[in-house]
Amino acid sequence: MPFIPHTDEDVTQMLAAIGAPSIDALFDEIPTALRSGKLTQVPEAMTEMEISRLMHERADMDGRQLNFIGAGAYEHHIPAAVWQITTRGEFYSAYTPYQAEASQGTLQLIYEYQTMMASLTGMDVSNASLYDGGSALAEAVLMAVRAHKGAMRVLMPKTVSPLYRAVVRAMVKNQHIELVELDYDPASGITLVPTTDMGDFAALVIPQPNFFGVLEDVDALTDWAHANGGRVIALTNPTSLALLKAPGQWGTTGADIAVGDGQPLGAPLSNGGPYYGFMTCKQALVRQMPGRIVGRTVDLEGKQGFTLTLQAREQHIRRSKATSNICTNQGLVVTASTIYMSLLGPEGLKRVAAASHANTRSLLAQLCAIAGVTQAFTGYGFHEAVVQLDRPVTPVLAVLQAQGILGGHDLSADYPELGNALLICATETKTAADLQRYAQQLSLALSK
Amino acid sequence: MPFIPHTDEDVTQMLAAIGAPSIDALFDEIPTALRSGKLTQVPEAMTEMEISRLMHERADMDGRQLNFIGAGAYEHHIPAAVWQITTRGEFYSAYTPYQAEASQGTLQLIYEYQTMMASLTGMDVSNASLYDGGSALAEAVLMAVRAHKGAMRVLMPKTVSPLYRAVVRAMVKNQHIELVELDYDPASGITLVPTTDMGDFAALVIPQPNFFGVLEDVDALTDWAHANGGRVIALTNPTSLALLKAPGQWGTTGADIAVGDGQPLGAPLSNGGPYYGFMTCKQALVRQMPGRIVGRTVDLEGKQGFTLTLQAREQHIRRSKATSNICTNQGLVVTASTIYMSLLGPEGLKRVAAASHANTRSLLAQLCAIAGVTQAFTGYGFHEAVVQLDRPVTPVLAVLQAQGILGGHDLSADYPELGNALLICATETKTAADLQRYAQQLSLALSK
Amino acid sequence: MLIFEHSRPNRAAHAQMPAHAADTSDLPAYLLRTDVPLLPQASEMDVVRHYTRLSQKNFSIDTQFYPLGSCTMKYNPRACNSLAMLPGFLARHPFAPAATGQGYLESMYELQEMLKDVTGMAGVSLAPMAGAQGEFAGVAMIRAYHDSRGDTARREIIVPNAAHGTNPATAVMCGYTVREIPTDKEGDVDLEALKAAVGPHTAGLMLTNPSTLGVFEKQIQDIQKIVHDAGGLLYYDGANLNAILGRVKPGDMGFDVIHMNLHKTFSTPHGGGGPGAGPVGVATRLLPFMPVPVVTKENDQYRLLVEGDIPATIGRMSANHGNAGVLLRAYIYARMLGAEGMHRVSEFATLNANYLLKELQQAGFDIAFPTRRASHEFIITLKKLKDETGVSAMDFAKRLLDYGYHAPTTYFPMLVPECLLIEPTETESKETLDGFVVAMKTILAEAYATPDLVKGAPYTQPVRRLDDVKAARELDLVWRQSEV
Amino acid sequence: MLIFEHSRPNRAAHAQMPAHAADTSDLPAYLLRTDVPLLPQASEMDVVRHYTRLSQKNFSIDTQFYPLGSCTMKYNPRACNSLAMLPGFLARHPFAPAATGQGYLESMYELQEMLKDVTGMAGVSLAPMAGAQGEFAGVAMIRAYHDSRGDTARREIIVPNAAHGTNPATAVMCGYTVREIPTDKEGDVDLEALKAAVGPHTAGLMLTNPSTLGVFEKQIQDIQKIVHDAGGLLYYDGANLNAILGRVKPGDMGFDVIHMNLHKTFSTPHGGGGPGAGPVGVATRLLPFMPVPVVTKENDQYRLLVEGDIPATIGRMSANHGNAGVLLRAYIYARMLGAEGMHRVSEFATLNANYLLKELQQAGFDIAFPTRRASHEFIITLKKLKDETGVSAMDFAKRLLDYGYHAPTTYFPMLVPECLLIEPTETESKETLDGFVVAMKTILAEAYATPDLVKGAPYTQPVRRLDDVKAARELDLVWRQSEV
Repeated sequence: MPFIPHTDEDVTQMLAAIGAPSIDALFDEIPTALRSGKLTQVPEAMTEMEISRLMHERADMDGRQLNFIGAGAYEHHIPAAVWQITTRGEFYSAYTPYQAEASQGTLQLIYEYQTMMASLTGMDVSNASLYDGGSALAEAVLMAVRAHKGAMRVLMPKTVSPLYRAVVRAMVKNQHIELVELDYDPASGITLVPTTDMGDFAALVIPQPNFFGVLEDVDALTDWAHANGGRVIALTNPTSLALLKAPGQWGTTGADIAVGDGQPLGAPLSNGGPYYGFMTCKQALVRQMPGRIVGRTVDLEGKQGFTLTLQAREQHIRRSKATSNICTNQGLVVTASTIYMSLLGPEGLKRVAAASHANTRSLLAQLCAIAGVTQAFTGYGFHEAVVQLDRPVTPVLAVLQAQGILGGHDLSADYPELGNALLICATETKTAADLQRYAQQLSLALSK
Repeated sequence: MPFIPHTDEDVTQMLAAIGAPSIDALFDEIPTALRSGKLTQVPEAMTEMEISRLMHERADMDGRQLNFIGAGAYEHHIPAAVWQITTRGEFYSAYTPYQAEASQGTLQLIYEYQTMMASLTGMDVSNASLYDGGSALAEAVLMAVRAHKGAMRVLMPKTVSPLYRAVVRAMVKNQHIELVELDYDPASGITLVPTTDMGDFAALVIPQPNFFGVLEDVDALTDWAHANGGRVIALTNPTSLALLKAPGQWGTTGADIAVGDGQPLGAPLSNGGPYYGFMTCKQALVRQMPGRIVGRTVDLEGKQGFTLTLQAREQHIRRSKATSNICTNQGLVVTASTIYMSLLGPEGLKRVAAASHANTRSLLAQLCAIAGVTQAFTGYGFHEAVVQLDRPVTPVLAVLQAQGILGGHDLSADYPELGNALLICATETKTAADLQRYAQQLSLALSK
Repeated sequence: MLIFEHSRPNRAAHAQMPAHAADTSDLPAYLLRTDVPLLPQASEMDVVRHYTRLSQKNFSIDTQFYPLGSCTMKYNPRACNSLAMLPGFLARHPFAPAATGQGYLESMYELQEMLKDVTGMAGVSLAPMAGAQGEFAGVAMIRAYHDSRGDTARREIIVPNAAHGTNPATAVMCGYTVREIPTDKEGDVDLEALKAAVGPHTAGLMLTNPSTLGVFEKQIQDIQKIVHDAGGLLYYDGANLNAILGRVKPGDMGFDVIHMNLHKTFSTPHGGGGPGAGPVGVATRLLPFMPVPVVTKENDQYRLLVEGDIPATIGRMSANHGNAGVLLRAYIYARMLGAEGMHRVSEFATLNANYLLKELQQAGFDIAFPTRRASHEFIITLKKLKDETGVSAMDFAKRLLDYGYHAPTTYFPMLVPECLLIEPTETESKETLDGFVVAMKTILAEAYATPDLVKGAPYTQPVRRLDDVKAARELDLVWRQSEV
Repeated sequence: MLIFEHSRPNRAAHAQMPAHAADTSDLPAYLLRTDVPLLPQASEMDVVRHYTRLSQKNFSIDTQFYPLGSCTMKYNPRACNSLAMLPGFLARHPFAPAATGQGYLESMYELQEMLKDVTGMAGVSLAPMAGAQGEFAGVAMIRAYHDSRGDTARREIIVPNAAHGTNPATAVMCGYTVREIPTDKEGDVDLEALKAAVGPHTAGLMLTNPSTLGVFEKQIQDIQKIVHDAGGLLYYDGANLNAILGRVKPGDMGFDVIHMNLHKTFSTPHGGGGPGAGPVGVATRLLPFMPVPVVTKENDQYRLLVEGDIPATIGRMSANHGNAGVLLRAYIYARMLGAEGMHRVSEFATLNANYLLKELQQAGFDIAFPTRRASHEFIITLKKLKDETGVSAMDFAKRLLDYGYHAPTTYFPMLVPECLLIEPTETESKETLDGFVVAMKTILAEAYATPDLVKGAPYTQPVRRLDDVKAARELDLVWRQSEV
């Protein structure tokens, strides 16, 4: 009986205390007809040794290739300390910190996290995290509409990740919110400031960098949105914020809400999760914010302590009138991320951003020197870029894959107007030799 | 400056406080001629990211082959909890528990370890561990000679691991202790009870199982040694003790000292270390025992607590009159081992021993069914066995290795009298398919 | 001390950053940051020390017993963690080709199959990242189903008043109005009220069974018939699945859709508040609407089904495959349990709950539903104690912390006054339960003898009772540099 | 509570054992065990919980500052742990062919090369498993050297009276007699006494430099000449290598053999008392006697040199390659430091020590050698305090625990009365040192104001001061079943 401590003697004593003849009898309120038979699709138990061998074999199948895919999830070095501390039992197996006095570790950590995220995004306050970047964007859209109390339309540039847009659609469509797509400039790859009347809208989403890795003109877009009565939702890569202007400083008065995926800050790629969504905002919007929030307060003796606060917004208190149905945050990944940011510090994170940027620039230059490869956009970039090939992308990626290289993310399905477009990314984890290897292999693949 | 927290401002302030013009000045008592220049064989610093990639590459080179080597180090399943808890900072980065009040975690754990090891070996007391099995045997030899106060000879069967015998030789030779080899019976593989007068001796070493995996007649050997005025040093595999008679029960009065390598109890193979040596003994010999020992006592308020005790035996108190020069034990591996034994329990350890035994028997049967393979010894075995091939062992092992199989330990150099002898081992980690694969590949290798 | 107080300008963990600052001069000034973000500037050791010490200020399963109703705080096997974090799994990019992730995808496929079996449903999607997202996906599928049939008048979801707050909140997020129905004295749904509530406006009913009151809904077959006859669908809130694992299948009870909290029943870690995972299972008629991605097996290869593969899908809950690492942990746990082990989970969770109920009743505590069997949890009410001594359920809960036990769930479900919802789970031993009973008795005696002692608790934690009102009134959500 | 008190007959962690009991009926009864060994019978969770909680009762580098002289308790980088425990390294059997361990062996070869460089020696063997074994190997090589020359009258090892206890104990284990020589007032070796001690009976001198008194032996060149002229060899005890890393090489000082404590200077974890690693470096004339195995590189392949390769070897210290996993950690640390980083280790260790010395002197503490620079450590003596208040160095040390600091080394070296040997290491920040000074001052004031308070310390630890005398007199070394 894995994970069950009971001895036969325990069971006998406990049943005697209950006054039940058998464990089966404890289920006597369940209608007989409903009791199920054996499970047929669940195999026999494996010991830890057996499952261990199986999982090692399976993990070994998922070999590490040289990865140049970004597109929303980024391969960065994660200091060994991060997950060694994060998986300590006291963090790993702790409950949600509702009992504040017995959860000061988690609570103080989240308060520190909130401070870091608010500062990184240049905003006033932060929540304790949401599920991931896509759902955080959806929550931001709902929040902006709630706060606007009028417009049900949100402007959504096509330079926002297609998958994020899909998540937002799925989450807001039943609430009659309309997502209005904004086109991008085919030359520069940036979202142009609308020159026609867009009507009432609750918010404009501004991705920075955008899905093409191109840097939007955030100041102009922010000021335009504010001038036209909409709020600004910044969608950003947190690593980039060590280098790029913080959303709170965009335009004249800054963005109103900032969201994004926290994955680059200490979460491994891990097949796509668990990551976490961050959300920060201006002070004025704090009571509209979904998700848990930690506040600092004092105890009976006046000593500093931390506790969940503003719970009146949340579903377990407010039920059908809550700001969101959200319940869990991504506490453990936030723990990792807070330790990651503490180890990197402002200079470390800036160097990671700069090295990723420089590597991508170098790779881009090498690739564009190959016949049949051209750069798609003229706009400034961060650590991703789109290249166009002289032939379909899929077979080229297959050739690279056979050489152990994941050559990037194929854009042709989501952006057919770009032709044979490939989104590439090279973070600080790539060496000069790695970049060269990619360029050589691509050159070979295209010379055939 | 990896791992150094000082800012330039810190340095300035600290030098000002010291009244020194520079850090260099702090070394002004060192004769100028002695100050060394640059280190030339130490490469430039690597970041954690860089060394991480290098070590992953190197670890991947050391691929896991299907391993049938035992010969003193055994591949067992180690529960995930073992090293996750062991490497918690509070165990991993703690100092030797000299400050008992601030080290109750380590001290209680060692007390629990001592209890388990004493019980497993059937002895009265245990120390907190020694370096490894070989050096523990050497310390036991020195201890027996110290306790005997007369004889300087110790009887050492050839069925003791040749490498252990080498360690003992290296460690005792400068103290004029003579190691007298005892032969084994070529048919059964066991050490025969001497029938001639062996003269005075301080102790007889009895390996159980012996290096051939064969079970010695421990009762007869023990009684003979005692009858002839020598003490008995049991050298045992701790896993086997869940199944086999404990040294404390050997013969009429039991062995006097039990030692061995604790590796099978939770330490990974890991290129040979760190492992640990265990040592237990009869109460009467406790003050002759080398190494640290933890005792239970009470604090000022009568509350139970744990502390290092009998330190008067040790080098830091007794200096040149100490029982040994030994200083460290293998605390962290003992931590792992104590958790391992707690998770396995008596039934778990017995099943591990039984499964290893049964697997080895099954493998042996399958191998001996191959033309050109014969079993070397008729004696009872535990989880290793010697087979003899019809041709030199080395090239056969090379063929197996090319198939991803480590076929065993070649005995021909250490035991030329056994011909083309190979020591094989199959622990509980091997499946029926693994055993079959080995047999098939060996059959193929020998059919060429 | 906050991490920021360990910070000094220009201090850094140098091994953790690229050795040189790369050139970024190609970027124009107007896009660049000019201030230094408030991240700590600390040495590696200071960071390690700070967070190691901070961790010690937490209660956790690895250190304490959590008799926390509705939360199923059971042992999280350590192997699930280390195996889910093997380098091959961690390194794979979610957009890498399926061919490079067969180990992961095969595990997920098998997890789907196992979850289908234990829930009795026709399909499972692992996409939702937590229970609330699973609920959202479930209700969105109910809506998509009705909409696809043109049955668009169904705009109301029925929820019992004992339900988790996520139920009504989710219904609203899916554009539904919520109708609450009462619970009878036995803790079951008030059937007459349900009959009166259903109609052509009814989209569905959301139900937890065993309910949040810790009892199995005996009339489940009637409820199912009433809702289905009215054209509504039945949603199963999987919060209490641990109580019936391997014994009753929600599909057999007639539910059309279910979410499961893998961080409860399948023992993935709570992690101080997440990440969870909230897969949904559906009956045949909802298969076309499942959230993507879903793992499929074709010619012995595994791949993700996406939008094009399931055209009527309600869409996606995340850009990727949900909380993949959490799903892996659940898979590993499920394989270690095996079929027999799953049966035993509900058996021993129920045994522990009923034993603890009986022992606490013996000890003088008032059981909220004394005539019922406990499922894997049960409720005691301290109303009498509060009236007689002024000691509230909250005071009682805080005092338990001093005895080394996490508090039970307090003030939920809301319809039982001064309640403690207690769930021991199957992984706790009889001795632990007995120890807890002793602490409960001791506090009960304290409450009568020295009520102020209990009201002032806790005394042994890093802080005394915290001022929540101040926290909400004088919002202090971020630390400021000026505090140094 | 002891783990045995969680134990119940037939309870077990079932996931951790083979599912079935295999057949062992081929073994005869007289070889079999009949009783059940006293191993815990507990659930996996109870074991995890017990040892997690136990760990919290420890001080450690990851949670506290250890100003522990001679022990070099510095930060143990977490990367060293995780990288040394990569599956490929852990799974390799020590007797597996060299071809299957090139990653490990290459790392070890490079570690040897780096250690040769920092010590200035001609060869390094990584075989010894701890400092004391390194000492043993070193002295055994001295003996083998003399013996090989037929110079067998040299049967005496000279050791300064400030030396670590392992020095004389080791000399005895190698069959030598020990002659102690005194230390002068400045903390240096008494040269006249040394001159008088050496002669044709002198096998060698064992010296720690910087010495255990925390000062650099200024006359090292004279000492070297005296011993060598007398035909003896010089042994360097590497305990304090951290103080001179990258700045002075023992080989340049004329030492013939040295051991290094990798768990000090190279930051491998102390692990609550081990494992350590104690490689030895040797001058050219001792190369033929190095302990096996030694890693060599031939045609770009690495392998271990064993007995046949080094015929005059003193032999082997272990059946395998020493504490391999510890050596890997040291290698990783060395690579992260790099040449520049190694220089900085001694610089900042020395800076921290001299700063702390000065601050404590300012605070009114008596420095044992006030005219000398501190190396990476220094001594204060509380003799005056003891005389005036009765508060001993031990009391003072115990009181520091209450303030969250591990005690410095007490009563060593033995020749300074009521001494505290303090070593801050390079990884501690100025703020930590300043905090420590505040605590030291506070306790000093307490000692005069309320000496009994200090004598009764500690008060905040899991236990109060323990009765060591009872522990030694009424030996209680194992728990007995009868206690239940």
